[in-house]
Amino acid sequence: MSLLGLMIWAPIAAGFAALLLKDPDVVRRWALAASLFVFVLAVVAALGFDPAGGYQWQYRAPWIPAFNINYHLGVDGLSLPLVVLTAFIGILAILTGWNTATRHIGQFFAAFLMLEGLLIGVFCAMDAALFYIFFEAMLIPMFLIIGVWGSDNRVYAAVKFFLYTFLGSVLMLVAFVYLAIQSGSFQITDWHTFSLSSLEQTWLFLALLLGFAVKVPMWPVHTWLPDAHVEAPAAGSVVLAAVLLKIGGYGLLRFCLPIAPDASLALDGLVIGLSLIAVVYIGFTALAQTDMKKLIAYSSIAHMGFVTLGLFILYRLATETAMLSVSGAIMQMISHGLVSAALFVCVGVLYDRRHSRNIQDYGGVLETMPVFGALFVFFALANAGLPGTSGFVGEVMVILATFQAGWWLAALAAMVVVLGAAYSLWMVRRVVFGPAEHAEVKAFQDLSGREMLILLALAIPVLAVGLWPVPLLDLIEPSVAQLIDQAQTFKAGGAP
Amino acid sequence: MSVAQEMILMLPEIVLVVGACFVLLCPRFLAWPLTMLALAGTVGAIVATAPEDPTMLMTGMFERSSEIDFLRILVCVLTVLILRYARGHPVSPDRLQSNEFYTLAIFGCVGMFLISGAEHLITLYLGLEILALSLYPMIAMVRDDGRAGEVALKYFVLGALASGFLLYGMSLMYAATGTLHIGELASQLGQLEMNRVLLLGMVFMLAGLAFKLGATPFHMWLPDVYDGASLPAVTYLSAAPKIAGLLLLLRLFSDGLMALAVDWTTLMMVLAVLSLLLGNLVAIAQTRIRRMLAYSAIAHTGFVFLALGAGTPHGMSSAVFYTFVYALMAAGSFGMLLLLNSRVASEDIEDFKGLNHSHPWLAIMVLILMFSMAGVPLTAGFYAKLYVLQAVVDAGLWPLAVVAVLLTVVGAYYYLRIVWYMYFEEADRPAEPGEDSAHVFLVSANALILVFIFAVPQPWLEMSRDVARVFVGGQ
Amino acid sequence: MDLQVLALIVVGTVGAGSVVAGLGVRVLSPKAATQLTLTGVGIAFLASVVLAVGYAQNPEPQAFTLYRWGPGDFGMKIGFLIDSLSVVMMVVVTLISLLVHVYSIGYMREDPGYVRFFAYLSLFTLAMLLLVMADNFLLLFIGWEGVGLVSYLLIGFWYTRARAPSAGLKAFLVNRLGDFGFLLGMGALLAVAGSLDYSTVFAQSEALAQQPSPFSGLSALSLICLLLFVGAMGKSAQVPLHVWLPDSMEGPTPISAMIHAATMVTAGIFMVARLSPLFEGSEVALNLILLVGGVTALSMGLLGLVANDIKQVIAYSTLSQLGYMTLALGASAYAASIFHLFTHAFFKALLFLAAGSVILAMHHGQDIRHMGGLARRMPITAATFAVGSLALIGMPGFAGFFSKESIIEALAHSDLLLAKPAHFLALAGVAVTALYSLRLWWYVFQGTPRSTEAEQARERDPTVVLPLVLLAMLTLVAGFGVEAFLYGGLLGDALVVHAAHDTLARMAENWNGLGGAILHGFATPAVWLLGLSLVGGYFLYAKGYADKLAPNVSQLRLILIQKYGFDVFYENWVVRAGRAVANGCARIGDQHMIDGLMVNGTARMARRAAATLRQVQSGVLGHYALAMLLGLIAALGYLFLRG
Amino acid sequence: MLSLTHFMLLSGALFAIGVAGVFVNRRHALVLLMSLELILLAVNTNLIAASHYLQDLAGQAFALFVLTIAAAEIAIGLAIVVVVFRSRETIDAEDLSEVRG
Repeated sequence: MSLLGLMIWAPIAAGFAALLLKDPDVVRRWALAASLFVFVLAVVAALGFDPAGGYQWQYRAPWIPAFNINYHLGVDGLSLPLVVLTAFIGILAILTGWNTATRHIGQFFAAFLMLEGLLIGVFCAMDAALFYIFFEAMLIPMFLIIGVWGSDNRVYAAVKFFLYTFLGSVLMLVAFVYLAIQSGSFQITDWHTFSLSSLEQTWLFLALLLGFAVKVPMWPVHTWLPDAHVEAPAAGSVVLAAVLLKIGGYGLLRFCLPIAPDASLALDGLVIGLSLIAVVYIGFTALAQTDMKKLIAYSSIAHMGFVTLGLFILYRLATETAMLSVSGAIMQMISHGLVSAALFVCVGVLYDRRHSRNIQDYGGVLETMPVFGALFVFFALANAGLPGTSGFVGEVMVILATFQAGWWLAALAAMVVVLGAAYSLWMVRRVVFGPAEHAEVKAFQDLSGREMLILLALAIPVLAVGLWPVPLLDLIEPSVAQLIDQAQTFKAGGAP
Repeated sequence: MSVAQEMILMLPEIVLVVGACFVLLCPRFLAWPLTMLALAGTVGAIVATAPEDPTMLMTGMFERSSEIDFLRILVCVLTVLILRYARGHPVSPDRLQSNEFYTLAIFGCVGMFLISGAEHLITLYLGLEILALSLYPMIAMVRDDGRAGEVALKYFVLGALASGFLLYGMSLMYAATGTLHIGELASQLGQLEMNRVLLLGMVFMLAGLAFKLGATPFHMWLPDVYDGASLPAVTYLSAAPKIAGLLLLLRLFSDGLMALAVDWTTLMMVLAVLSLLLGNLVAIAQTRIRRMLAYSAIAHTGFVFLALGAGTPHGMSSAVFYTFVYALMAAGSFGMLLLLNSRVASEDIEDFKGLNHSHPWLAIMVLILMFSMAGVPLTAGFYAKLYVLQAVVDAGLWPLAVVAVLLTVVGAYYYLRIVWYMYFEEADRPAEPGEDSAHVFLVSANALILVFIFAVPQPWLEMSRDVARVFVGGQ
Repeated sequence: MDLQVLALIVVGTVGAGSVVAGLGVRVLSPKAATQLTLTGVGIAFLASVVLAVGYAQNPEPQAFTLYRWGPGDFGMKIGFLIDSLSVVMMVVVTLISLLVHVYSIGYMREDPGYVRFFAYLSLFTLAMLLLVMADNFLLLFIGWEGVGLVSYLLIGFWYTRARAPSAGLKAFLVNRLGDFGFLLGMGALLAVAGSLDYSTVFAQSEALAQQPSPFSGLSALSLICLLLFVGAMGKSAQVPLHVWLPDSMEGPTPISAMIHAATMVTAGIFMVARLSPLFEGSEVALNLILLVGGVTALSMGLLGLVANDIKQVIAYSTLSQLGYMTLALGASAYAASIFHLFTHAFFKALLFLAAGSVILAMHHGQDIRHMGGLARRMPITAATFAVGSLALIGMPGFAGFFSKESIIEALAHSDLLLAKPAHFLALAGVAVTALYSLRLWWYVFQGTPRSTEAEQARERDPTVVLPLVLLAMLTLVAGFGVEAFLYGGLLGDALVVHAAHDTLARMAENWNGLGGAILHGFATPAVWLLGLSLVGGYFLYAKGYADKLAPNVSQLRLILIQKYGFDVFYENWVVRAGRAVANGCARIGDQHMIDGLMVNGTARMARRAAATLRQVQSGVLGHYALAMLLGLIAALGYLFLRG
Repeated sequence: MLSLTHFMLLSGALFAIGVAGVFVNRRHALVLLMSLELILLAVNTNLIAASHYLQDLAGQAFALFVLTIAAAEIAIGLAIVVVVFRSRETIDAEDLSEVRG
């Protein structure tokens, strides 16, 4: 049983066990213990990882010879950080959801543990069918989390979430099947080198792009995210924001770029256009929100726009700057995971006290909750890309690299500096600062030990990555270099 | 092949028929054990007399091959399962004090056995009619408000019309090729060049068989029968006959008319798309669980025809695997419905509301069944869909695959609706499923086997490939 | 001691102070916090003085890297550069910060957020030091944003007030507008020069001047300089981006003194000086700087004439003086600009702190119309305020005279396209400065007290008064550094000036010592203008003619009171238009178009199709048979037609 | 002389009439059953004619099977009609449309 296999199936088994436990306290501790165990495994995997070593911790066993699918797990520089992030967020999600569930507490924690296992599975799968199986299987726990423990309009949000992602992924399945038939195997590494005509690549690229664009989410297919976030319980929002969105980004860099380089080159303008729309248009939309979670959801879409921008700008840059932009995209994924998760925890803290997500219902929270106020301002600033926090790292690398591709591209992208600050700090201004008029706000007590632990656990990496991103960059650099030259070895003479 | 040896190879059918007669005559309290004995005996006979390689019996009328035995055993197992599910139901044979239901069920199995081994048009027709004639009365089994009668009449008239089409097609084939033996038919067609009578015959046969599986536009009977007939009858109708229908199609088209493949594949694809479209779309508008499952059956038939429409051996084996998985899913779903219905007649989808709060275990089982129907991973339904997609894409029809896959997304909504009612909604009045622990155990096993097949799919895939190999090229 | 270690000490002690105070904000007692941060900044000041002395002995610039921050060799690193400019700035920043720390002890004594205030103070000093000592654009940007952050936190320090957080947010957002340009400038640099490290970029400045930029007519270097100057305008509150400074007076007075007068706002000036090798290569940029500087100097000074809040008047005076520094930059007299920054830091901090002591005495009243006759009641504050004002208006012999006169002269010598109009604006500015200074002095300290608070106004504890005296002495002394700064090449190594633009060199010829400069001063139009406007001011304000004249210049006054309509413009156009676009995107774009039409639309369509198809299932046997037959006929038709 | 095609045309006509009988007349269930019989009759003529011209007895054997099964079918058909009549008082296919949708 390989380390990665253990990291996938241990939480899932723990989830099933949680179903059987009756006493709520035992269930909670059990879930926490399971997620801590997985995190320890993730750290072991990270420590034993040699950045230049390509795919490591590999475990391969034939599973379905009839379809030539094999159970092949492995992590490289691009997927390892995301796996560690998932394990880390797993613990925090369980802590955030400590007393969210009033009924079926066993099912609540079981759903989260299984979700965590499946998410790690998505990042570790080196076999496309296995990737797809985990990619769709994680819809089930997330669907139940949003649906059962969400707030009033949860059903619409849960169904919309499921069907939206299902539509995207189903087209992706046809693309995978086509590739498997042509190349004779489901191995992702084989597909990277498998030669395809440019027409084939265009169709495959569009199918894969739609599948992952729904997940990122990219502009026209993003409307499920605000609903899903608004209705999901705080813990659900944390996992949704921190990890589920990264699968879209990860999918783009693992499938679209290496498998269909010519099509990626031909259609990079489309993706760049969509990402810039996401940054600017969604940035404005975020300004107009009155619901805190919706505002953060829209800001997530805008920040994820940077990931897709960073990835697909590489064809218009010199290789050195392309390294900068793609590393920036990955750093943005990791930092956005931490920052938006923290923001959702903060909103969850406020929601626990006043059961409202509406900005008007708050004001002057700093008076009664100074520690929370400080942390909330810190994370809002990180969301606005303040240097010294991880939010700044990814954005600045992508913006600086984008300039080489076109000054007006960089100008649009750089608008996030203004818009990001505007909507984040405007929310903070109305929620945290100012006099506390509402009586309820006066009655708030400050952070409990648990909440404090979660927020600090998120604050430390945000600061650490912000102040010294080099260790993380060195971890992903070799894989980024490999990705860039894979994306530029054109298969059907698609040279620019 | 001496008569004695042929008798031994025909032992399963003999045991079945004898068993049926005994059940018919025996006193009521003996009906259930005797049926079980008969079916168990048949399974034993099948295993005991399995030949190494396929052998022709009855001067080429019947072929006994070990590959298809697995499906025959499956038919028996499904019949046992379904009859056991039906025991607790208020309209079940026990309560009605009639063992006709059991005899009809066994005769249905006889018909299916004949179909599975038919190598001659007469045996094929004979098996089909035995099955049909045992289904008509089962559906018309007396129910309070006469709905069953009305539905039975509709099913009877249309069924007769369909078998009329089939017969007429067979007669034209006979007139054109001069033979009724499927093997010879295939070789004759190899030499004959295309002529109108052949095409006419093929189309009529296809129409007749499309009716049996319920493919659009021949599906009209299916929703009414699923809705009108008694639940035990519908459960029987929904699972095993689908396998027989597929074997019929394979025997006739893949084994017999392979030479005309170009024509019937396009027709099957049209049937497939229509069925998928209609099945998935109209199911959304349903409020009664049975009609929803009826349209879902039509949608799944669409997928089977899609697989057959590929016209390749790969397509055939994916159709077999799909039908095998679908039979299990259908049996499980109706079994669950029977369980939920045993005390309170819950026909509406709303009755699933709040099931997670009252019975979490059953809710998980229904969840597995529904996600398997929708084709979501971690359940066998996903492999069935994947296998068919592979076959279709392999045959170069990937636009068709995209259409089919998009329609499944539309379809996923109404499966999701069941899960959402169970988990997200509060029940206005709590559902009280039956307390019969054996029934609960069987339904759970039925659902969990779908997950098991997902985990270890290889043996089942090899089984379906072997079954398909029997029908390739009319040997 | 090795200079690098000293630099690290300066940054380290201030950093440690701010981090410990920040984390321990709820734990530390005010006394402990004061000691901690004060010692931190004190050591930093001493270290920077020692560093300055050490550097003076062997003045060759050293750049060293603490650690690499970004990928590849783009020069993204936390690296420090020790040269004359950074040393001077380090001394100024740490000195001002130390004085403000001491002053704040008294000023903020009874404020509940005392410890938090001191944490922010040292955090600000840290950010300013990073900005000043950076050896690459990235660390400059990090310091830049850090300073913007702390000003946001400090302006909104009294967060329970309604207006303070809004002012803080406004400051942050306007700064961010500037940073937008700054970031694009950095992007352009990276794209064209390939690195963000000062030395590599400066080496390529000639090459960049030749390279075309996406805009026709502009060289790559000009584009970069323009973009970077936009950042400077945001930070140093030059005209279009100045709206946040007057509102930043919402923050506590020590903050107005330190951040919004002495250090933060000068960051923009420092940046242009630091990047002189780049700016020298682009005449376009220099002309623009002249224009912006001139307009700011005059327009903001005029606003000082109508402002009635003591801190607002001083704020506008700061804006006007910043305009002067920008003018100096435009005239390539970088040394003069830094020198004016140096002197301005002292006398403006002095004016603010004196105003603070007045406000304290007036129990936080800030309206000069309620003051009057405070000279007798608060002699020390009055005296120090006088010294500051005299320095501000450029009275010969005082610090302001040396720095401001040299700027005006540099403008005279510069032969850039816009040099002449800029020179005229500068002269007009001198007159306006004299007027509003006199007005302020007269309303606050002369005449009869116009309110009860003014009656019993008393100077209070020494910690408030001591820094005033200290600053006054420094103001008097500061002026004498003119020779070292301008002509002695104190900043020689850091500032690169092309021969064609070297106005200071031309001025150096007829420089004959301090005395000579003062005498020469009297011959210059500026000093004449100064005298005239003082006399005019005396009549206007002392004799009360201003109130008589007010009615018939009411139109002009209205424009000034409206602050040229900038606030109205920002409020209507920028904020409301932004919100309208936002609502448009949110309502029409998202809810209606995508969600309404595409997503729910398809769902509704599917449901309607399902309902219609359902009718086909009529239940009548004949229809079913008909359907079967039609299916059959269709199949037959297809096969036979296909033939 | 009558060739196989003549007989096939005859059976085709009979078949057409039978099918038309099913969906044109939607009122009387019994007429429906009769037209079903007509279809099977058409099939039988076809089989026997083909068997005669092909000199192959299989067709006739098939016809015999069809007859027997037709008999069984009609028996069940009539039984169902009786069941419907007993519960619905009418066997008019038109208003037997309660189960629909």
